[in-house]
Amino acid sequence: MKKLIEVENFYMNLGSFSLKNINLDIYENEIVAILGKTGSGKTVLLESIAGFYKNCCGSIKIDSKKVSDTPIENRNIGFVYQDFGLFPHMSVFDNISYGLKMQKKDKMFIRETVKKISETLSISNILHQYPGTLSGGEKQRTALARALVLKPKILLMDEPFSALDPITKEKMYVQIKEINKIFRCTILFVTHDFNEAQIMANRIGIMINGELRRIRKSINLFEKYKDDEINKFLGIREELYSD
Amino acid sequence: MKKLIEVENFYMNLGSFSLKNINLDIYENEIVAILGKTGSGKTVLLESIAGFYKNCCGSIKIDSKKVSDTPIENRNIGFVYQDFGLFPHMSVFDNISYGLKMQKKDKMFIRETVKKISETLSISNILHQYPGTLSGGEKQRTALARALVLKPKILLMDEPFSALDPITKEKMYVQIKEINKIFRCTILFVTHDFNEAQIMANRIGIMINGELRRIRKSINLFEKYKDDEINKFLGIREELYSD
Amino acid sequence: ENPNAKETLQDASENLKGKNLSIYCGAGMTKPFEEIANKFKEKTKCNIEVTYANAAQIQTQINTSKEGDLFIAGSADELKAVEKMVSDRKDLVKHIPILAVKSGNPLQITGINDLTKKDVEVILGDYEATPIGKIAKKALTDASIFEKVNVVATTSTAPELINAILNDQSDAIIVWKENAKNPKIEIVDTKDLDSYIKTIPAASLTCSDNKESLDTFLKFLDSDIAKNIWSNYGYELLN
Amino acid sequence: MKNKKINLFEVISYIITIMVVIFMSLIVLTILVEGIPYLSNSFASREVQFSIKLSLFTTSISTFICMILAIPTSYILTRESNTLNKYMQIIIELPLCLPYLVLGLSLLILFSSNFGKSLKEMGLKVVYSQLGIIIAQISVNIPYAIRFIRTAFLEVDSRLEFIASTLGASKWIRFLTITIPLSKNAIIGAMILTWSRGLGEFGATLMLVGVTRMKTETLPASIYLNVATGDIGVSMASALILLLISSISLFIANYFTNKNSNRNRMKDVYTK
Amino acid sequence: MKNKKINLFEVISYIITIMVVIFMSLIVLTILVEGIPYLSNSFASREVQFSIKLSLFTTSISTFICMILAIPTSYILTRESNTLNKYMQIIIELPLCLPYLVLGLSLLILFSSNFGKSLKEMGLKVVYSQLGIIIAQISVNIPYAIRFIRTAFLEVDSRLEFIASTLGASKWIRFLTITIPLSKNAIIGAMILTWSRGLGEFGATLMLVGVTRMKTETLPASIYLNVATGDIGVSMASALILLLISSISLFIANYFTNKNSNRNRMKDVYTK
Ligand SMILES: Nc1ncnc2c1ncn2[C@@H]1O[C@H](COP(=O)(O)OP(=O)(O)OP(=O)(O)O)[C@@H](O)[C@H]1O
Ligand SMILES: Nc1ncnc2c1ncn2[C@@H]1O[C@H](COP(=O)(O)OP(=O)(O)OP(=O)(O)O)[C@@H](O)[C@H]1O
Ligand code: MOO
Ligand SMILES: [Mg+2]
Ligand SMILES: [Mg+2]
Repeated sequence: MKKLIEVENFYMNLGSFSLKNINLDIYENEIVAILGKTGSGKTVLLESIAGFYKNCCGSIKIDSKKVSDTPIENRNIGFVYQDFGLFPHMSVFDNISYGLKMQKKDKMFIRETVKKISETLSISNILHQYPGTLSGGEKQRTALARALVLKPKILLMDEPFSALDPITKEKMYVQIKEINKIFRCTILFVTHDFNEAQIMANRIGIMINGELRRIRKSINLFEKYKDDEINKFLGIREELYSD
Repeated sequence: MKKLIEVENFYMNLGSFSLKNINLDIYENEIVAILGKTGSGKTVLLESIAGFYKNCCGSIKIDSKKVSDTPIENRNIGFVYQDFGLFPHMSVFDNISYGLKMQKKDKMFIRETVKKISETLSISNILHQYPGTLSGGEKQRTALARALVLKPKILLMDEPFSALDPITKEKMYVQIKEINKIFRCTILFVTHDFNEAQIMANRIGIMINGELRRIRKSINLFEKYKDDEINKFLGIREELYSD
Repeated sequence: ENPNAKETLQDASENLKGKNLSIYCGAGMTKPFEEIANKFKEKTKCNIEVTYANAAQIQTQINTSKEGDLFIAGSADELKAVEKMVSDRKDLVKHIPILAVKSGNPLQITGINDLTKKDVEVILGDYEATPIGKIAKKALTDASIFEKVNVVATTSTAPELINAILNDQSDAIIVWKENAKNPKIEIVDTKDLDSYIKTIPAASLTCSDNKESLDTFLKFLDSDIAKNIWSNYGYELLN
Repeated sequence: MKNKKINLFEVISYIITIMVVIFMSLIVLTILVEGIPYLSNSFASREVQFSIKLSLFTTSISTFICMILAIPTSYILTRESNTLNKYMQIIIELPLCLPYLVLGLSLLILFSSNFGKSLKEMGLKVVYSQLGIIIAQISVNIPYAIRFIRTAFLEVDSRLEFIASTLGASKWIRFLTITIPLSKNAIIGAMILTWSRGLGEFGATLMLVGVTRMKTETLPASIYLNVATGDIGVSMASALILLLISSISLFIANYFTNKNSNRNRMKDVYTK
Repeated sequence: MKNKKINLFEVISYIITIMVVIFMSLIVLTILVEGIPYLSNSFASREVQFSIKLSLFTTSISTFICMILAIPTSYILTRESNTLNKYMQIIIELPLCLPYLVLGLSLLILFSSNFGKSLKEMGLKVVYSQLGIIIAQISVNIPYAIRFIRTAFLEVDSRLEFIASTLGASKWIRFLTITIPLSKNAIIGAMILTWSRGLGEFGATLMLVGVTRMKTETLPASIYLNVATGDIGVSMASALILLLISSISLFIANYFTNKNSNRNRMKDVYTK
């Protein structure tokens, strides 16, 4: 399989926090989840991969090309932000169709596409509203729709289902998996829900204190680690595995 | 027991959405959780109880007094917003100490109190940072700290643990329960996590489409309802209870 | 010499201490008048205050505020607007309009009739709003050449006319003599404008409530001290 | 106790507001009282009609050019805050403190220099021409406009711009679709200031262009001439016309400036 | 293709910025060239020293008063958007379009009226006095200041104010701790405008106060007199002094205005 994202010896310093020596390869069409304590650097990692920061060392390549060499608008990365980052001056419809308009798609096509995705994400009734009036879950799905509608090659999602109720969440799992399959979209996402990570991802990485300590196949997530901090984080108790 | 919050025949209209005929009594020192699909009106309900809206009918009383008759600053309600609502121009320390400063507490006391609460919520290392630099979970805990530090009589929390990892979450559960016990603080909170609701709350309400359909003791949450929408929402399958 | 004036001053030096006198003066005459006022103040200890502005503003100020004792105007014509407020008038010095060109007189302009020459661009004061513009218009009209002169612009104050020459925007202007004290400007030696010479009047105002200081000052204006100051600044004394 | 404090603050604020409004009304009223008797005559005068047209014409153009200059300049000045930019900012804003007389004088000297002469040969006559009026208005207004718009651009969340880029927007498009709409109120504010000051500008124009009747006579210039000839009433009538034009534009501008209350939940909120 | 577009936009913006900077530099340079030979003489002159002091004095006071008036007024005007407020806004901003001459004239009429006379009897002499300078500066600047601050207040998230209240802040305190700090840049901007225009104001002052040497002679007034007597060099030296004062204040203001990059993560971000 082809390596789509390659992070090598990556370091990033942000005030008192730093990402340390990140190494991560993600293959085409894979889904990878990142787990980790709050403040451990998950968001910063995702943003770094999207090429958000400039003062960093090490290399991040997408499709064997350095991210920073491609202008942002040509990177073809969908990003769902933890705090949504919706455009406050645009209706939900305009938020979702923003990327399509950039691609100069024709109006009919845009309307159809937005309609389809918003039905999929059950937000067709709020298309005319402005982000300021939305509920948390509605904002989150709008942010999802805005990223998904472009069928990006790479989808980076930062806790994309955190504001959803269990039923809606489950629907989303199915949808995202489908998108992953149909559009051959590679997904890297952050979550706090171990169950979610296992359901969705092929592999799961664990971040602790700015280090990406371990990446494992999902099914092996709860097998005991040599790293006690990880065991503790995952709630794997010493005694259970004590021999 | 004394009724602390009394919501009677409450209606609220917000564009295309409306809260319909809400009736809810919350007793002193109780913890009540609200569950509900995304967009069902949980946030609007919480905001209404805090007296956020003016065009509504029905009555909301706190301590037998109409909310709208008390100036906001004297209501003694702590509110943890779903999107945190931190003051962007103040450091975490200043955000947390804001309410204490309003009460004209002396500096030493403020410093001590903030120190204690931030240790409890494991955010003492970020006190000098500004909200814009925080991670999602750090923001959430800052918002929590800002509300808790005032030891309000009533604490309204909108998905207060959604951005936290399981370990931190569990710590929070313990802390909040303690606060509830020690300061005799009445708590109403929204969550999407059934487990969380059951662990934390004495009673659980379920919102569907702007109606507060049912309030039950936590332990009875998963007993079958007459209302099929609720059964569906909670994932209680027909067959299981089919006789 | 006017011995009377001197005596009055010496008598007054005690009397006017703590007395007030407020005077409006056209901004164009700031320099000589400032000196005159200072001399007066020095001698009499009178609390004299001179407000400078252009004539139009002074007129408006007098008519509106109805305050002040004396108005020194650029020409008698400027008193028309404040007619009702003037109780008395006294002529001070000549105010002489001249024809000015760039130094060296590159276009060989020798009189106002040369202004009709091709390529001569002229800038004048506004024909209604400025006294110097009125004079210019009248002079050119009397010579029946007003229509033939290429007037490229009109300005609303005298100093702007000077700026026009200094900045090469105009080949000739008609302006007050005292304005043209600048090495880059040459006064055309012609008698064409002699019949339009005005006098600078000092107009006592009806609203004056400092009669004593005013009278003393008016006498002082007749003194040689005052006259010398005027002529030092290029104004010609009345015969 | 606390309740009293609230009231005190509100009451004081209201009193101040009313004082300001009364003061401004008095100014406007004075003009009304003095100007109304002469108004119909003024409207009928060919000279006044000319100056209305010239004022509207020059001000529209100068406002347009100001915006064209101010918006990209503010963009450049806010995108990066290096030392060069800081110095550029200060240079741009320095002329703010200049009396318009001096500004006009500098312009006159500038456009009378060889540079100005070559412009003139190219057919761009600035001094004593209508073009000069436009240039004077631009010079007077550009520092304001830039300060106003720059302040607004500073407040725009650069993350939203980054996000727009990840969605495929080039810098230019993202500027048009994110930065500008989010600064809408300030841009309208800057336009209103530029427009109003352009209408009223006069100090710099007088120095650079003079007043030639029916050629470079804007409304303020006409007012000046009328004051100079002692026709206060007529000049107040012209001022009244300016006020009329201005109030129409303020109505239009305020229509676009108000808070978009349908964009958030706050419209229904107690702020008491 | 797209890459080219980016470059084009940036390049055009840069060109415009540089054009504006050059234009403004030329104005400043003109003053420098013309004024420097006379500068040392000017500084030595008692009259100039007096006018520097008077300018600084009157401008400081008028800026202060402007802020005291503009901030609460903007607060009242933005808190509710009822019809009354809309009309009050328009009345306040109407005088924006007035030539300063007219503004000065209205003030002169106003303060020469019975109202003005009774003020004078109370010891508040406005016409021909230093107090008049302050009043003129305030009248000129207050509409700007209000427009500027009002725009900023409109952008403040009212939810944050509500939240501050739930934490126990009275309206007044929440205004001081939330609304004002969040509008900081705009308030500084308004101060700078008011201060700069106050320093340069002259049109309205001349009408209301005239120029009396060593009594009501501000720097711009001194410039006016020197221009009127043909001493361009001396007046440019005074203008240079104004520029000096202004550049110092701009340095100070810009120091406080820049983006607080330590308050968000964007400082390290690619915006290329
Ligand atoms: N500019 C900055 N200055 C100082 N610290 C910063 C800055 N930016 C980020 N940080 C710190 O970096 C750490 C990592 O942040 P990040 O957002 O990646 O956490 P996270 O793993 O996404 O956490 P969460 O699950 O809570 O969202 C945080 O502790 C944050 O405070
Ligand atoms: N001003 C408004 N105009 C129109 N609809 C509104 C407005 N304000 C809120 N709504 C709608 O009200 C509904 C309820 O919102 P609310 O925030 O209470 O949902 P919620 O139950 O908290 O959902 P979540 O779990 O996603 O946060 C949403 O569908 C929202 O779109
Ligand atoms: O300012 Mo004057 O009175 O025209 O010389
Ligand atoms: Mg995060
Ligand atoms: Mg909600």
